[in-house]
Amino acid sequence: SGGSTADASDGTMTVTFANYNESVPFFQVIHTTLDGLDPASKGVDVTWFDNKGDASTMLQNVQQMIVEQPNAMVLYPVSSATDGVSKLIADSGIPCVALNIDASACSFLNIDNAALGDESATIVGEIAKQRGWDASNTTVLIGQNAAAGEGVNAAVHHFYSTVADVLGFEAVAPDAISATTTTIGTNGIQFDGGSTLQPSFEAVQGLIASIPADRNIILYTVNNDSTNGALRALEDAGRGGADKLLIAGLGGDETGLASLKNDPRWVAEGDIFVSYWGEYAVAMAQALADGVKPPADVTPLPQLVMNKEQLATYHPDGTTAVAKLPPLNEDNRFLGDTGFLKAMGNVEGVE
Amino acid sequence: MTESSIRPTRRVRLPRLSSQLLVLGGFLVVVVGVFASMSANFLSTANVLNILSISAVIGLVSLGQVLPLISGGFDLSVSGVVPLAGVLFALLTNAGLGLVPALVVVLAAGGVVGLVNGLLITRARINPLIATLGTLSVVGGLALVISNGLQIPFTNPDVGALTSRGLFGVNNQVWLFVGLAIVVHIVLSYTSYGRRIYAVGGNVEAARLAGIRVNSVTSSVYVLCSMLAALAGVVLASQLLTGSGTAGINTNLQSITAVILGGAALTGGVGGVPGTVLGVLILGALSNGMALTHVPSFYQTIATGLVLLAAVGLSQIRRRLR
Amino acid sequence: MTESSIRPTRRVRLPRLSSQLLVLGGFLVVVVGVFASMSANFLSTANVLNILSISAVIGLVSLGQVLPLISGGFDLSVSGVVPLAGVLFALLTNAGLGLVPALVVVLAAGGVVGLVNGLLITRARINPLIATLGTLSVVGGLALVISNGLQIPFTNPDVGALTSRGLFGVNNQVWLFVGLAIVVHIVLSYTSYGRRIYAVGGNVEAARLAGIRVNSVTSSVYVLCSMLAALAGVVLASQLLTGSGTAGINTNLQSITAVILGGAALTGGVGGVPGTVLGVLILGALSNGMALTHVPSFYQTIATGLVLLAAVGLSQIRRRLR
Amino acid sequence: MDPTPVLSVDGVTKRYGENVVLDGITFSLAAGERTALLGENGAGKSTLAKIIAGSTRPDDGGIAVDGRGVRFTVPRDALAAGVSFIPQELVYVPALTVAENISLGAPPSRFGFTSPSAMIRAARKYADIAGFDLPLDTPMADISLAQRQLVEIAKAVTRQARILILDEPTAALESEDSARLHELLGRLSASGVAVILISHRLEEVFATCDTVHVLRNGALVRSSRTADLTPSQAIADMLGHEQSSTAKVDRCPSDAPPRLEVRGLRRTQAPILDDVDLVVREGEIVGLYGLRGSGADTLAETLGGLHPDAVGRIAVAGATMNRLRNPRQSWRAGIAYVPADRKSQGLVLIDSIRRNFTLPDLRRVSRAGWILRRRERAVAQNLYTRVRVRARSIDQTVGELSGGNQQKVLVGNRLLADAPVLVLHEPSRGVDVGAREEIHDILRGLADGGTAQLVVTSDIEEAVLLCDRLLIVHRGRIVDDIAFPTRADQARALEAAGGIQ
Ligand SMILES: Nc1ncnc2c1ncn2[C@@H]1O[C@H](COP(=O)(O)OP(=O)(O)OP(=O)(O)O)[C@@H](O)[C@H]1O
Ligand SMILES: Nc1ncnc2c1ncn2[C@@H]1O[C@H](COP(=O)(O)OP(=O)(O)OP(=O)(O)O)[C@@H](O)[C@H]1O
Ligand SMILES: [Mg+2]
Ligand SMILES: [Mg+2]
Repeated sequence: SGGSTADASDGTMTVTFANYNESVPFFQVIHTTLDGLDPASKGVDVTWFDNKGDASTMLQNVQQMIVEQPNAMVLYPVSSATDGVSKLIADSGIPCVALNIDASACSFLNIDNAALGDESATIVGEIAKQRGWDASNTTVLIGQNAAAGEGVNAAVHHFYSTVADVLGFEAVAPDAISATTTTIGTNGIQFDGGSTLQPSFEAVQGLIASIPADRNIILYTVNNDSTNGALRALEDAGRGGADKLLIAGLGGDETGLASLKNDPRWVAEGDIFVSYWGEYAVAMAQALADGVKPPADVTPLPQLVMNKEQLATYHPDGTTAVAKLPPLNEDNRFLGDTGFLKAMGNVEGVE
Repeated sequence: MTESSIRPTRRVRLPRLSSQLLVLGGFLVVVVGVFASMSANFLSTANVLNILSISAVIGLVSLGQVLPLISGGFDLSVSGVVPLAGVLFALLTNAGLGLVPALVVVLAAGGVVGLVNGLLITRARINPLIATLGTLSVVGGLALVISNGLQIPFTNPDVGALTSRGLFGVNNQVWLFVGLAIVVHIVLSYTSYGRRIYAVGGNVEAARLAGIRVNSVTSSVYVLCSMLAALAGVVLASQLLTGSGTAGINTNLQSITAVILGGAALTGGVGGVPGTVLGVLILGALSNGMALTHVPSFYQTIATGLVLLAAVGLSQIRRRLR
Repeated sequence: MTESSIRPTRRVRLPRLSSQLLVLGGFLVVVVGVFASMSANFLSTANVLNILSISAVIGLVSLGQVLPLISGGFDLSVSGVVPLAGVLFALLTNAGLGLVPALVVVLAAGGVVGLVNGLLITRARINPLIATLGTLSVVGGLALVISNGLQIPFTNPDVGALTSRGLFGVNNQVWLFVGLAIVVHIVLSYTSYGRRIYAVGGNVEAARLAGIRVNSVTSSVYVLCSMLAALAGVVLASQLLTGSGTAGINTNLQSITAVILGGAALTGGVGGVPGTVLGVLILGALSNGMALTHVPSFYQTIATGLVLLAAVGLSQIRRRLR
Repeated sequence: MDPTPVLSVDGVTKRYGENVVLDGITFSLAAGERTALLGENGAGKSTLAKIIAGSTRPDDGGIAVDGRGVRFTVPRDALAAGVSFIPQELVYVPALTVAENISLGAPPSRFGFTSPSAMIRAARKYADIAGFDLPLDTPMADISLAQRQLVEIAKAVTRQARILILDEPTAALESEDSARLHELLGRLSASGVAVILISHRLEEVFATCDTVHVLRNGALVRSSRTADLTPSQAIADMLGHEQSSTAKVDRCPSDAPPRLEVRGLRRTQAPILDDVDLVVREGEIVGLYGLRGSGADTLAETLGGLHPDAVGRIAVAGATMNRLRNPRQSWRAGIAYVPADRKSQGLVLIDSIRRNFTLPDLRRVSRAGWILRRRERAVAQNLYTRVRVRARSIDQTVGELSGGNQQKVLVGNRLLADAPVLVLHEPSRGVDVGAREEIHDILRGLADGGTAQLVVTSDIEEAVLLCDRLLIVHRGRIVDDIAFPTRADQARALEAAGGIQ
């Protein structure tokens, strides 16, 4: 599934793209979806690198991307250990997009994790409140990826803070929850699922006995792999009853959308259209190569926390493929001016 | 103990084995005691079943791993076989193959990996570390390639039954583990094949001169080890209801740790199932207990290291005092 | 007892060493040749410098790792020491400590970890696998705890200079690696201390009877190994301009692979710097070349495994043909 | 006598569990004195030597060097005090060269730096002093057992010790090397080095030692000047009773059919085999004697399946092969082979006596792959008494046994299968006179039952006493064939082995 060889001489544009870790599905879909959209036919040759979740591999990839002298590059950095690679990129003068995690030499393209957490918490919180869940009978289980840093974990920390507010728990500020926090007041437990299926399964299976059997549970994690692992453990322990469990997903991937559609417990999905991140990143790379300067510090990616009703609007066939991606806003409108996004023709309001 | 006075010669060997097992058993009791005093839930039926059902996967891998370790090698490639088996099982059953035929194919695939390991080690004379590290890369990569790096949820609704509660409310995989532990123990302790494995590990040259087919014995332990890892992969996938190319990638060091904790040595010739089972349980109780008492993950890592050192250190001291 | 009785036997030893180095060197040439024919960029100055500057980190760790391996053990804890050193270095320099004092403190901290390893292995008689796996857990957990799981960017602008281009446009860390490779080689081959390490690894009982302070020698190699890992951690952090609790967590298996590829054995007593350097370069060229020629990531994993097996397999065949 | 002895041992006691291995041993040694430690297998000789050398610690009692009390905790301490020790089970570094092994621990160095050539030079110097011709640049793993023994002797010489302890150095040496060693010991003692020699070869003890100490069951039962003692008295002290006559049993010339027939066996790699023809008949014991490097060892190893590159015609009990590819093939063909090096080739030291006994023939004690515990114990117990191993029980770990008892376990486990052909490589290496006699009796008994035996030994006396026929090997050829050898034939055998026709 490698990209074709970059060659700028025939008028096509070359972009090198270093992904976070291709053996993890969350990141893998960025690659496969963009491949499926056939960027080469839209005048952009994308060459893929895999950071393998390892900072030294990222360093090596950045060095090599520079050797290839593309028109622009996209970097999905590993953690925020990016100062070193930023220096290399800045020295090379090649325009660069940093995806999801910032790198100082690059323009930042990102979702707003905090907002995702807040919005998801509002939806789930309201449903829980209607059911009569409150501080006396509810435990909120949030799953972080401790080693990934605050950028990623902001979603779950904000989620807890907001849901506590809605359900009248003891108030907790998002930044009062850190990587080493486990027990949050009397109503919250944070576990470390490492963003992946099996470790989440094991972490939750380990702690499940510490949640009294009659408690209602609200589950939210940094991504749906983690949520699914946790859910499997809850079900294994007989704690998966529809009247006792509410879930908000994060990712908008196939399982998340399917669950939102079919699973009564799964009441919200933070759709970040992650499959299409590659498309936006390449569009932004093209804009940068054309000399455009992004208007905001962070160029927003589309995001939308859906409830069950909204699902059909955006994903009519229940797959990650969208009818139309949400419209652009003032901070990312410049992406719509690129030939690439126009050629794609799948963003509302961009022709 | 009256037995031993009747047959005095028996005395010599048994206490030597059991002294280490005693220390380990004592250690397990202490670990359990500490967590039980910290959390009333720790010894609840539900939680004990959790510990057992989680330990079954790593236990199955360890039952395999004990064989190469006794024979004087070890197998790092189980970390590739476990996810490969899970992915393969998901793909095959999703393609409509029945559970049993799919299981047979997956076990056979595991056997092939083991055979390759065995041939690399006995024929190409590549040392077990490099040989199994190499096949780990290949097999782990294969698992990702055939799953295209994605999670594969099972479409066959019967898969979950494989690891559901069975007899006495205990999960099926726990019974599977118990059964296989007994089988492997019997093979190691009461058959000539088991004897040969110990002899090969104890002194490979002496075993060769004693007319033992050293290469066959060595190859066979890797085949069995990989097949048990494949079985563990199927169990894990059916627990997760998903075939995942990254599920189980730490099982190699975990299983080697459990087996060595249980009294095996990297130099070969010693070790066994009872110790291994204790090792698996200690690690399982520890990780469960820390999760249950909400120890932050970074501290869990530190504590696991310290407990490991303490457990092995103690059994060493006990051994030297003899 | 004339010259002639010594001369012919001389033939036996030299070719044995160099035959393996030749195979490895040949293998490196083949790897380089293949990639050079696939991509014109591969042999460009910039890319060669890239290979070298990336290899320097794993090279430094491997220079440490070769010592415990020759002495008959190995050190898994380097994967904890590398990130710990990076985090510590970042915290210390950010707190205003000068680069050199900070480096000294970090190296000392590395030395302490090594000493703990050494004592666990020699005094508590815990086998190196478990001992260093235990300290890996503890030290790796510590790195995450003191950084609170966060990345720590350097505030001191001079840090980057540590790994910038130096003499002949080659990065400083490459020179550091070359210099230390020479030093370690001399120590191993031309000092009594070096010969003692081989003796301990070759047969610890013989070494003890020959009056060698076996425990001191063993402890010392772990201290040196950890110090070199700490140095590698500082280099990596200064390349990344960030102290990260997860940077370098694969360095243990990578370095053991490089050293064993270079002719060492897990049983101890053999191995050396020239082979290790070749091993590091083969792995570095391979990973760079595959990324450069856009081999998809999963296939890279598979190919790495195959190449590893081929390289070791070939040098085994060569050895057996002798 | 010198007023302050260079070594005095005072009440040394050692226990393993309930087993008292050494019980209040007291004796002393003057500078330049050569003393022998005698005793049955398991009497405690090696343990005493290890205690003096600092590699084992006594439970009680003390040691003084030059009248000053010392407490050795590691061999290093003993070396520093001038005690040099060659253990019974050779410990060396197989991957290092002979030269490196000779200077192990103390390589010639200046400011901590050394070099391969400096090590070669130093090693050559000490090999010259000892009078040995050694392949200095060959890895230890590639030389013969006898040569390794010589290397260990050279290594001990480098220490320039004042007390030299040798634990059965001659067990694997042929007479020429033994003679060189004794000449060396003579020179050293003349220069004031005190020597403790442990040996089961009484002639050499009586020929070279000044004093004798006899251990029995861990107790010192006799200390006397050699001149005041006869060999049979010494044996009586060792055994605690008179030894029955060791006279050779007369046997008739055999015209039985051949059980083992070797024709035109050749090996081109050194040590070569040059067209070897050999027949061993049913019930016949044939000895094979040759100097180091002659090919006698190689011939035995070939029959054990260790040299697949040796090609010819090998017929065992009817079946004919042109080579033996591996030990298993030779075992299946009906050859039971007792290897020379019990430690590296013969025994699983971490396993029990019982397991070692039954390892080569597990089928005998199992049914359908299932070990029959009771039968195994019975079989092992039977062998245990037959070869008279001295141990706590058949469940004791072999590594804990004395050297001679380990050797009995090794010989015993090859007897189990009742193979038609028995090839024994140094069968009585390190066993005491009594046990050697017993092993010989067992072998003669087997011969009476029809087993064909080929015995390769470096002990010419054993060769002459035991064998019905003695073949002499020189440069890969059989150069002499002596039927019914007697002591009178020893000279002829030695000459032939040396290449003198
Ligand atoms: N594997 C080997 N590689 C190189 N040289 C070897 C090897 N094995 C033996 N030799 C050499 O062959 C010579 C003789 O070997 P060996 O002792 O086996 O012969 P032998 O005739 O059986 O002698 P003896 O009966 O006196 O022990 C020695 O010089 C030894 O160095
Ligand atoms: N590590 C040990 N553990 C238990 N028993 C031991 C150990 N080492 C030696 N022994 C016992 O001590 C006794 C004396 O052994 P030692 O090796 O000193 O005998 P030896 O006189 O040297 O005999 P040989 O002539 O056979 O070499 C034996 O019974 C032996 O089994
Ligand atoms: Mg002895
Ligand atoms: Mg010989």
